[in-house]
Amino acid sequence: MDATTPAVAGGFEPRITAFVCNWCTYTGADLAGTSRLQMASNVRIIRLPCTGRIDPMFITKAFERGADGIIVSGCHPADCHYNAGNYHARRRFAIFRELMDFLGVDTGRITFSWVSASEGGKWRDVVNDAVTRVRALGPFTDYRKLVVDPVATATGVVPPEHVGKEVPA
Amino acid sequence: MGSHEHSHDHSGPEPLAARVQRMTGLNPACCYQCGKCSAGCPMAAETTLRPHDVMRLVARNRLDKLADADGLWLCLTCETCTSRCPNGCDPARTMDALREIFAAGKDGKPPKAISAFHKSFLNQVRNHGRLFEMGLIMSYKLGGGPMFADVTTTPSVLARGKLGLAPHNVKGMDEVRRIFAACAEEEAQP
Amino acid sequence: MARIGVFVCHCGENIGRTVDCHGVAEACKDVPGVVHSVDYKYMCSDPGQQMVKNAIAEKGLTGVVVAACSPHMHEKTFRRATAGAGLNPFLCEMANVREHCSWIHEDREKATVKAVDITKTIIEKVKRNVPLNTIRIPVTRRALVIGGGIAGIQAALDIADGGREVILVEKGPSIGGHMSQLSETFPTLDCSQCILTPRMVEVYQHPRIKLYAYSEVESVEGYIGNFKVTVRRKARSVDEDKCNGCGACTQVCPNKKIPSEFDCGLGKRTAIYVPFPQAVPNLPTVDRNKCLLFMNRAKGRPDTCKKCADACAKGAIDFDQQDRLVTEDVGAIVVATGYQLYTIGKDQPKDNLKGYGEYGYGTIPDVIDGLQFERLASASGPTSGKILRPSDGKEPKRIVFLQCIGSRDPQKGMEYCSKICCMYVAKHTMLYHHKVHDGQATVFYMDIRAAGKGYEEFSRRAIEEEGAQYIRGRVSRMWREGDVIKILGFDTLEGEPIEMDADMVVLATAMRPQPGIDALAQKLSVSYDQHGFINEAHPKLRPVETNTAGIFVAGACQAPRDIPDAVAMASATASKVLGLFANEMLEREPTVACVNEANCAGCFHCERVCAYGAVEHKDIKDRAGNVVRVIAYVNPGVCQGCGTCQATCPSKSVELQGFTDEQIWGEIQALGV
Amino acid sequence: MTELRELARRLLSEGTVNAVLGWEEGPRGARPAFVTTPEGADTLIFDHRCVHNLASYLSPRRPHLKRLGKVAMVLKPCDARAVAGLIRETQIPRDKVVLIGVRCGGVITDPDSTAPLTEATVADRCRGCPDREGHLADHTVGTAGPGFAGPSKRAQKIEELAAAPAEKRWAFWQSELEKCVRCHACRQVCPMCYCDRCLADKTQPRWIESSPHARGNMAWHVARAMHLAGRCVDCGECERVCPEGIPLGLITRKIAQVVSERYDFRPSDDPAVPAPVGTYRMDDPQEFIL
Amino acid sequence: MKIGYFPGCSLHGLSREYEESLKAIVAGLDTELVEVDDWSCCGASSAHGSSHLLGVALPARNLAIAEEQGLPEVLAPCAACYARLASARHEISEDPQLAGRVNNVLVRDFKNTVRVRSILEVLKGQIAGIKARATNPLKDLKVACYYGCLLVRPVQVTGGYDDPEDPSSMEDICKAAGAVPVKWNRRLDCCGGGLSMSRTGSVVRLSAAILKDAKAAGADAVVVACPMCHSNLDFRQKAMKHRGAWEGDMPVLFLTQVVGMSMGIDPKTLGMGRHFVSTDSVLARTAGTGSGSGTGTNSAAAVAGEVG
Amino acid sequence: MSTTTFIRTEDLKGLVADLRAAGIGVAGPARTSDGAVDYRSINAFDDVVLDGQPRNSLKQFFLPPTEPLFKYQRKGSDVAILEISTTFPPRVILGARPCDAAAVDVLDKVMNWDYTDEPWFGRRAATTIVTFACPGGDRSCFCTSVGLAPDATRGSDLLLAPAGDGYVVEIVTEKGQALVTANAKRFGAGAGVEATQAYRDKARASVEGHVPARPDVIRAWVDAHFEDPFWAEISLRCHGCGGCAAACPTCHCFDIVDEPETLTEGTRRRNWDTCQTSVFTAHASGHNPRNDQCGRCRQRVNHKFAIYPARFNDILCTGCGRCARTCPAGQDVTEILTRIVAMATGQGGAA
Repeated sequence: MDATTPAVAGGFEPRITAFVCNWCTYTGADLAGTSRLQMASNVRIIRLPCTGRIDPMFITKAFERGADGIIVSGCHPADCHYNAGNYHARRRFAIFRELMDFLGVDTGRITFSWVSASEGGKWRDVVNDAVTRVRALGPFTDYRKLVVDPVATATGVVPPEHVGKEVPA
Repeated sequence: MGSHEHSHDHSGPEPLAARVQRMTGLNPACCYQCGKCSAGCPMAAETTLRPHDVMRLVARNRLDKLADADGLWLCLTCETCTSRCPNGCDPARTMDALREIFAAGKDGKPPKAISAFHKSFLNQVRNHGRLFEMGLIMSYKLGGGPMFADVTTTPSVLARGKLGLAPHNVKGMDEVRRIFAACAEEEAQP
Repeated sequence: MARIGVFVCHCGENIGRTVDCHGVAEACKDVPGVVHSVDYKYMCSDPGQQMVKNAIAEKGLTGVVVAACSPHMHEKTFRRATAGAGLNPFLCEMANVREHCSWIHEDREKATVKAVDITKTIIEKVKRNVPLNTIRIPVTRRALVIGGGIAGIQAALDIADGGREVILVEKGPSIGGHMSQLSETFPTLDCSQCILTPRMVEVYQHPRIKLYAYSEVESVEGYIGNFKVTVRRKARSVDEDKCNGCGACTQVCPNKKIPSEFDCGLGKRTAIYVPFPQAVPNLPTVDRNKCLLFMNRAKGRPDTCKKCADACAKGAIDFDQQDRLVTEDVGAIVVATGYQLYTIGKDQPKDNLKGYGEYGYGTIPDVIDGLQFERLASASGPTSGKILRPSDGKEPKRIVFLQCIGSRDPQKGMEYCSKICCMYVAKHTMLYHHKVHDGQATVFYMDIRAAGKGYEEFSRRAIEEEGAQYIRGRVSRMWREGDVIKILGFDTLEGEPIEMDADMVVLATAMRPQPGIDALAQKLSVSYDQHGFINEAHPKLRPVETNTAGIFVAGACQAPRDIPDAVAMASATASKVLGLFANEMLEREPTVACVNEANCAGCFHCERVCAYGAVEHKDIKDRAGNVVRVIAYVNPGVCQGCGTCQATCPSKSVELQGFTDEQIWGEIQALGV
Repeated sequence: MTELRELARRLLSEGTVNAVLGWEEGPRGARPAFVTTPEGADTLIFDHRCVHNLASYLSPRRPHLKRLGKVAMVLKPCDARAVAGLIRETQIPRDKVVLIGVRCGGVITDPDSTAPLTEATVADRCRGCPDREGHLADHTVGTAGPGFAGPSKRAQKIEELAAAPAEKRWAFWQSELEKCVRCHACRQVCPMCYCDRCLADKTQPRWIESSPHARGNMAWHVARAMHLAGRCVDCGECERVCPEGIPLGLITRKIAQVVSERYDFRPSDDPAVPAPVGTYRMDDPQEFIL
Repeated sequence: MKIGYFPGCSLHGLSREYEESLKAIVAGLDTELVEVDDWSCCGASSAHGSSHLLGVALPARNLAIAEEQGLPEVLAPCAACYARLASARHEISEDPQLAGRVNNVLVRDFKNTVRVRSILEVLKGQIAGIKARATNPLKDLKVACYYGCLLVRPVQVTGGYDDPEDPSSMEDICKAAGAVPVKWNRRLDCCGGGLSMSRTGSVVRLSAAILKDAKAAGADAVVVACPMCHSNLDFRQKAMKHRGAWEGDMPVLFLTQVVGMSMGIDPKTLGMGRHFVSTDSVLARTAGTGSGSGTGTNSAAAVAGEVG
Repeated sequence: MSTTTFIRTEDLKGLVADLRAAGIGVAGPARTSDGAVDYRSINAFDDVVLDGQPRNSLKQFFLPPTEPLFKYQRKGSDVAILEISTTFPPRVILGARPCDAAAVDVLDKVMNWDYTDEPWFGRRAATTIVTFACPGGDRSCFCTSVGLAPDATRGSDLLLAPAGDGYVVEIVTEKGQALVTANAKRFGAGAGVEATQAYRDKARASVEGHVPARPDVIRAWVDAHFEDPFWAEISLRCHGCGGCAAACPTCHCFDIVDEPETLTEGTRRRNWDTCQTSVFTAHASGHNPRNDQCGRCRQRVNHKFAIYPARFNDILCTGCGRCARTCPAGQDVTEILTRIVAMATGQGGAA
């Protein structure tokens, strides 16, 4: 186990990537810190200027890279530092969420929230809730299975991505 | 699963405002007691329960005070209050809901005369599908309405061909009865 | 190949207690591209910063990662240190292992694992950082003030007194605004004109203020420090240079029955007129809709009446004058367009405002609004300060004031409180009491909002000492019977319906933004709320800035404001403008979007989502000069760096510097298993 | 048809346009035609086999077509939505193209089929299509059949999928997307995919892996669906041209339903109607946001 | 023009003259009334005050039948019926959940497509026709047009065909018939409505105030478009006198009767004889040009025989 | 070698069962989820669908749409390569079309040209191709115009043609012989090749004449008419979607990409590519030698009928007609080739 894997002590610990805006949620998370609010350690934050900057591809890429859950969080409506970035994000992610659901991704893995700079407590709740929820859903192996570890093929096993195309032995 | 638990366990009846909101979709807290409704209410001079009083008592969960007064039953449903309310409160609809609550009989009783009238009226509709006015007058009296001050005028009404002597029954009586029954059943559900 | 230095801070015990800082530094050593990784007790201390500087010099670092506190805390510190060592400051980033890690976790092992992850994320980001340079924009140090009411006057004077040129644009023939119409002001009851007129004259005479009265802003281009404003100078039909303001023309005008706007229709004016005697500039204007000559011209008839021209000794009347467009370069704009009053008539300008049928839709002549009452009470008004009924000129003995007409009324008006009515109604009852000693003033109110210095005392005085009857309740209906007005109301405190007779009723109608504010806001690309009030950038911390850099807002065009508020806001905008003008160049963070011209498909989705209007159209031409493509260009002076354009761009042809796709991709990659 | 040919001939002979884009009889049924001479107008046809959305040819991504000069294009009501989209997104100036609307009562799926247009053969996207003629055209010709009512098979399939547990949906889509060989034909024929350099072809960074393994395919189809959200005109070309028979229309249709339900937007042939993504309302529903 | 017709109980009972006069005038206006099959009572104020669902379901049954008959719109001449029908339509269209409940109760596939029209709305659309057919214009007949509560409000329910605070459609229709509407103040005040039987005292107070205001404004007659208003203002004049609230006789006419008179239709056909306060004074004013019977006798006996 | 034997249908079914029991993979034309026919892994001969050309060719069995070449790991500045095996377990493709089998043989040349492509030949060695003589094609088929035939044996190890209650088996290669030998009990005496002649004649008749059988003429014209306006004309309708190349049994261009999995690990992959897209020839500089569809359409014809013949003396086309069938815009190779022949022989020109 390398140092990047969360300690597995008696069970599955989900990896959650959070995409947050700089002005509200990131600052709210700072406030949670200065308030010493204890929370689950499974979330890794990626800071962006605004939820409007968050592209749905960030989420698919994070899933590809093994995230079990995602948090997207920014300023409450009407509070956006950039006036309307969160409104644009809201439409974008409303659609994205339905798309993921339609493709069979459990939407419990993706948490959207508005957390203001003053809501350190809310950020803690969002984090803890997301961790609890994703822990119950288990590792997102479905997504990771989308491509096999090619090392396996070194043993002579036919790459399973060719199922249906190539005759399995 | 979530960290905060939500429960409706704290016993006791649902607050009146919430109940009214559930029934009407209106938020009684919207009333800021400006009194414009009562200022235009045609019955304001006669009743102790003006529209803005009703709104206040709903917000304050005073089912007892509402049950005590006749005011709800004096409402003419003229909609003046609703039309003029600056904040979109719809006191008329709120009073409908309250009457409905009281008509169900669990939370207090409507005044005899007016209740008797509405009961008679609805019985007529239930039994015939339409209003049989002569029947209404008779049944209202028997049902406990005040001795009808207009009895003396009834012959003149008859003379003008205004009152039929036999009820007209609609063909779809079954349907009308079913509507009454289904509504009663639906409304009885919690 | 990147050469990244990682500096892990213990922050004393703050990080070190729960995170194995040395372990983090060691773990980072294996990350491709990291050539230096150390931990230290206090990175932000002088020795700590010196460590960074030394490493940059000694190891030839191309990027610096400081794993310490929130970037909101010390990003500037370490970027300065980085720059001090000769490396571009934007190649330094912070990994937040304190607020986001050590302070919120107890388990040392988990916290350390997380701290490594956080640091790796930032390492991957910094690997993909590129040097950025602060954006410097030249500033034109002249300001435009739109609106010549008290807010605009104050802003213009403050900026001009601060040494900068000001262009003041007023759409009416005179500056002064609504304040010039008022009789006395609350809570001191001093004469409005007495305090305002000197300020108006000061504007006129100020060497650094260029006044464009009877003018409107036609278009605005550009961005902070570099606006180009076109002003339409409407034709007055009077040559400003020739006219000496003698007033002879207005004396001879035959059309004397035009309702005076200044007197709110209670007085009359001529077709060529000066709106009021103290007008600035003191120039007459021909109302072309009412002038006989122009009315004839409109019908294709020959000019007949030229009495004013004949009367003018200076030959200043010019019936053929045309509107003129003038262009001005300015660096900042103050919007101070003020308010209008809600009219209770049926013909409301917006569909959601239905007017008050229950009050007779304003058809009862003795039902007037607050501003009309001001004119009646004003010594310079149509009745020379006597309170007389418009219908028959009699003195009303029973006067009733209704508050909250159109305010706090989402059904027929606006949900907001207009803020000033409680105070001016109290003032009106006093003025009435002073003028009609045997009269009775009655006020129907909902709440009395008197939060202001001396305000509560003032409104209590109206009740306690000046005899005003205050009835808590809204009026349901009014109608006219004979020469009295019947009022159907309810006293909610007494719990009784009230039917009362009045000789005159004054409606305290709501304050609304000026008509056409939406069009102006669009020209300026500033946002406005559903009522048309200009939005401030932040309701608490940036109350006089708009979301568009370089454009400021003062007075009642932002929300209902009383005079002291409007003046305070105006001075605040002036200080903002003068601050902006303190430097010849404006420095901006380089976190702005940048278009990849080769890739841009010209769909302009970016333009649609940009809240700042920063996206412009750029023509790409071939060698022959033909436009072959039109693509997007982000004006770095306008861009605020939200990056919504980038997330929206289908081909990813616009990149937000400092938060590029490459950088974020690297961060996501760093978290992979 | 005569009306169409006459009009095309006139536009070409009068020099109004240099070419007319329409349909002709090819070796395998109806196919796009590029008529550059007045005489050539006689090869133009329009019938229920003319399924192709010719709007793709107006996309500026095709320099070889740009060389034709000013063109007239024959368009069905549904194609008009695509042209409107291209105008809305400043890809073609409205005055640079002449639009010949054909009234349409529905098309079948396969341009090479000899089957008549019936309830059984009509293309799914035509079921419930209310438009018999577009509003964008400069000229409108022909007569239209009455059109076809629902139910749309795709809508039924979407409902069926929606009712299934998430694992089932996942399994269904994996079995479908796994077939994808990433030829990007879906993109190439899409009238609304006009970027010179597609996101999927970008390498710095590589958001969408070019490998046709399930992971890359997922990323591609998610990105495609998001890019077309609120922009897809439901012409069905992506699904028709997929060489592997992947039911791509289910995704685009699903997203169209979402956009319609949430934002009350349907693809319009009015270029002035703003697309729902890129705009917002302050009171947009946000039930999914904590 | 064909329009659905929901008479409601009153037009077949206490106010049959309203139906008689309505039928008489629409014939002249090229309008055909298609009665809603087997219609049932709208529930009036009794239903919605005791069960909201019932108060919606009873009118909905009638709208559903009209829908099945293929009627795009239905005229409910009685203001109370109009209010109940229109408000049921409004509530169902605003509240999909309620729509579902109503459909469950009705056991009908009701799509809520039928628009509900008031008598004012329908006649307003026929003003040109009324003017054209006013062979006997009611010159100098001063009328006080009385709207009462439910004809023009609340505006959400009526759809705003007339201004809820300053309506004009009834005046316009009366003007088309040649009458002169007076300006008065209590056009929109309530007459006491449904309390007629149970609280006659209130009705007397409210209705008397209305009549007094009309009289003060110089009206020869009050015009109404609601059986309830008519009953309170006409029938209750006697009680008003008993209680000393009102002196004099104010004829109270249905709007359809006013239009009918202007068309020169026989007063008997218009049911003028069914009123409690004699309409003779009104008929006398229009006698000169009237067709047929001249002064209608308003004695009960004169008409009793003809109506069964 | 060309000996014949016979297999009864019952034995064919048994053969499939035997192979599966022996752990040998079997593929054949079978029904896909959307109702089409494509080569798929099969469990029993009953899964095989013989009417209708499979949607895809055999290409993907040897050159998968994506395949890993090797995996890499980075630590600091070190990179380690992890090889991936190019030895594959045995498998049999049953019911291949002659045009698809021939394509594999055509591609062997390029795959063994400047270097030997290990994954390709690893899969070739592991695979036995049992072809069924084609029952005949549609108007887009033209195998006879490129030197093949519905019963061509090229690329096949065994060729089966129906006769009576089974199939006449032509043993084409040693690998084919090995399959027969290993499963000898399933093969036996039966009708001879002549019994299948009517079947073969009928098939041949159905594909002949769609394109003049003049590959030499085509090659010469293409070589000489690089700038002919003909290319611009036919390219007008082309969307550049590359559907033709994906479906083509002989199009074999690929792209090589490195895909990182984590910060330190990744895979180098080979993915299908096609000359029909703009990025195929895009240079890093931004320059694109084939910067419009005209050049790309020409390239496809040029490569198949002139470049490949020049380099390998073979045609990079087996006349399967898939490109014409799959084209969303009705581009038709039979039309193009016919027109080229006509132009070359002076019977027509660019429109």
